[in-house]
Amino acid sequence: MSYYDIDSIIAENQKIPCTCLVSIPGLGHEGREVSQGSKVELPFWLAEVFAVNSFVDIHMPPPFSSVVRNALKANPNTVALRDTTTHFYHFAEQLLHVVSDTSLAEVVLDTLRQRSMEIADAAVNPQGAIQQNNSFIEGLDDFERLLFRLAYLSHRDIARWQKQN
Amino acid sequence: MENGLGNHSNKLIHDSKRTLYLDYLPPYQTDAVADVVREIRAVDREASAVLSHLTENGTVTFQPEEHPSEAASLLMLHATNLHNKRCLMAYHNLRLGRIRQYCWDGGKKMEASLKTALSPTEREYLSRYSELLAAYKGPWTDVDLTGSTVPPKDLFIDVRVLEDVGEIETEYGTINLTKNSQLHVRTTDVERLIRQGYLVKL
Amino acid sequence: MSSATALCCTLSPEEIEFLAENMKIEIVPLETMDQLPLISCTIPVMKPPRKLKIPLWLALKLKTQGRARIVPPEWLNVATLEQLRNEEIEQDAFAPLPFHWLEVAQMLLRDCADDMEDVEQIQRLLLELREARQNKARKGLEAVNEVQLGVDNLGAMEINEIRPFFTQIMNRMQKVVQASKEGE
Amino acid sequence: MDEDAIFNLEEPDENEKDYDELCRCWINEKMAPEILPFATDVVGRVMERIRAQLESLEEILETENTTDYRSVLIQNELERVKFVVRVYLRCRIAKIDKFAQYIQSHPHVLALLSSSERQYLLRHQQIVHRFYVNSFLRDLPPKMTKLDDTVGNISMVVEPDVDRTVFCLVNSTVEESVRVAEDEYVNLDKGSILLLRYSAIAPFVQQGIVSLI
Repeated sequence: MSYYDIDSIIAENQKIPCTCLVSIPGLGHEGREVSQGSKVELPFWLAEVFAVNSFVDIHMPPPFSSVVRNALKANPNTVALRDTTTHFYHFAEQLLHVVSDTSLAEVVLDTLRQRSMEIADAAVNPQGAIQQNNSFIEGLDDFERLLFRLAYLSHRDIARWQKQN
Repeated sequence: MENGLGNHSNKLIHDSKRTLYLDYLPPYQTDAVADVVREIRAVDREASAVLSHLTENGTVTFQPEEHPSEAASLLMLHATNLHNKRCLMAYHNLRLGRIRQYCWDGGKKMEASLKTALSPTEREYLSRYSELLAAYKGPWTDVDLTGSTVPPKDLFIDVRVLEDVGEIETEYGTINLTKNSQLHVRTTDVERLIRQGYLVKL
Repeated sequence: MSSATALCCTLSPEEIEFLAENMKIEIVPLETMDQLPLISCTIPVMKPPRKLKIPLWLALKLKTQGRARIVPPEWLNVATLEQLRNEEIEQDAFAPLPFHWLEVAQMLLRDCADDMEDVEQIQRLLLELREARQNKARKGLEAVNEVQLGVDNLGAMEINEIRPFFTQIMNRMQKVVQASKEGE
Repeated sequence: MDEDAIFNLEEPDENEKDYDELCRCWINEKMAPEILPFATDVVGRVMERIRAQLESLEEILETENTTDYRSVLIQNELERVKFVVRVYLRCRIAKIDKFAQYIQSHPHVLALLSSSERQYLLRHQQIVHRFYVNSFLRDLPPKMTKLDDTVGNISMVVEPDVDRTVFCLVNSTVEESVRVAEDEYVNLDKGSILLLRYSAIAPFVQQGIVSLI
């Protein structure tokens, strides 16, 4: 994770539901105080330092809720990951730095493994894939979109090389 | 965030995300950068005010445990500014990389966008970096470091001139490139012009 | 962005081809030529019909100029390719083809098909090998993990084809596993 | 013609070894996450030969046409060798730009650069620093103007990700198995091709026992 990496920064902007353990002046709308016990959504970069200092409790954000996890366990290829967050894998990685949740890590790894096969197949024939399986392609998160693009480009580069010879 | 902090820097990051996939440089976000800088200063002033209140203008030491709410507030302001600075750095760093790429590889679309896209400090960077690159290239004239990074294939090719270029110096004499003419030339002498769209390979 | 090289640390097919062109291949000169001192090697005096081994790029140039005939490598014939093809289908591992098989075969079929026998059959076998191996590589995704994957006998072009995809996935898995260990 | 008469360049000569080594350096450099030692000797010798070849080409061209086939072959090879030197050097510059601060602040890494690369790096850092100061740093509160602090666990100084996954080819068998994860080991047998994290095999790359591919 590099300081200058744009995707890491976007992932750090993802919202996390938190409960305030103390009242926090300036955190609310137009700089109002948010009182102890209130629920707020904070970007990860703030939630993380707050949690480390015990100013908030963090809750599992919606992309990693049990509903999504169960759907992913049942069939990862039918879940529109992008509807949960544009940076599913980045976000999971950052979250795992601060929460202990081995089952989340397992779900994420299995999801990636299984969806990558579908992505590899789709990238070989993107036109056909978009026609037949558009909801899957549309539902890719940003990292999966990169994978799709990479698989498509390396396939295309080789095809072009073979043709020109 | 609800309090609006970090919104300006998000704008820069979204512009950066777009830039990643463009082959030209979009205009420098002068206003957005100024907004982020202004926010950083305002946040810093606020933090100083809170701190000087808590320490009674520096006469007593601030005990975070005794004032958890104020400590949280200060931490929020501090974290906001670190985040803001990171966005500024990432935004500018990405653009510098693009400017360097242009210095090495050229590119017509990139060149066109540079006329309007650069900030004054970016223009200064471009000219200083060009000088630095020329100095680094100097001792390596035999291999022409800004030459093609595509493996050499056909040493001699036929080209057609799309736009007047005029006379160019080559390793083995000068050649004149006038619009619509066709020539049998050494690939290495013209590949930069092909990349820039002045010539087309037949 | 127009190519995978711009998005990821990889090589272009042209770069792989360039490396394959450095390979030595046997030729039969058709003309006499004095010693040719090059930077990377010195080509000895050529005297037909004495065979010699020279870099492939040079062999191809001489061939297209009609100054030499290329001797196809010992694996590029119907009998050997058939055997390799069968092995490819029967076994889980990749059949032992040379590292630059795909590039060398393609360049030779392009420029010196007249020095080879049974060209069409060779082309068909190469295609079958290529497809069987692509399927195997894709199957490799099922086994992908964050630690390591053995791909013995995979060729340079084939590696390049799967490189961006496989390395990105493994990098990400590795980071998730690492984060999960730190979070504990 | 009997078999013995086949003229074979069995033993590669020094020039051939240098060129092969240069190609290996290029690909290793391209694939390795970190900057590798500059191949001073090999590059020096190859450059010397490029200069000599350019000179003899000029002599040849005094009597022959540029499109004469022998001179075309010489020119073709010149372009090939120049290409490898060029992409090797450029690949290093890209890394030097990316990890400039890290390299600058680690003397043992800075020592891996050629003297002109070092010069380039130091002068470039001045230009970059000046750029950031003039663009916005001078308008920030003084305590926020550093370029090397750490936010959370992320440093502003970008370091190479040595755990990045790479493809490698084993050139000669390594007797002891190599640790690739907490309790996972692999054997490096001659000819094997593996996909694993760079840090597990980094020392072997520098010794030439393993090549990145």
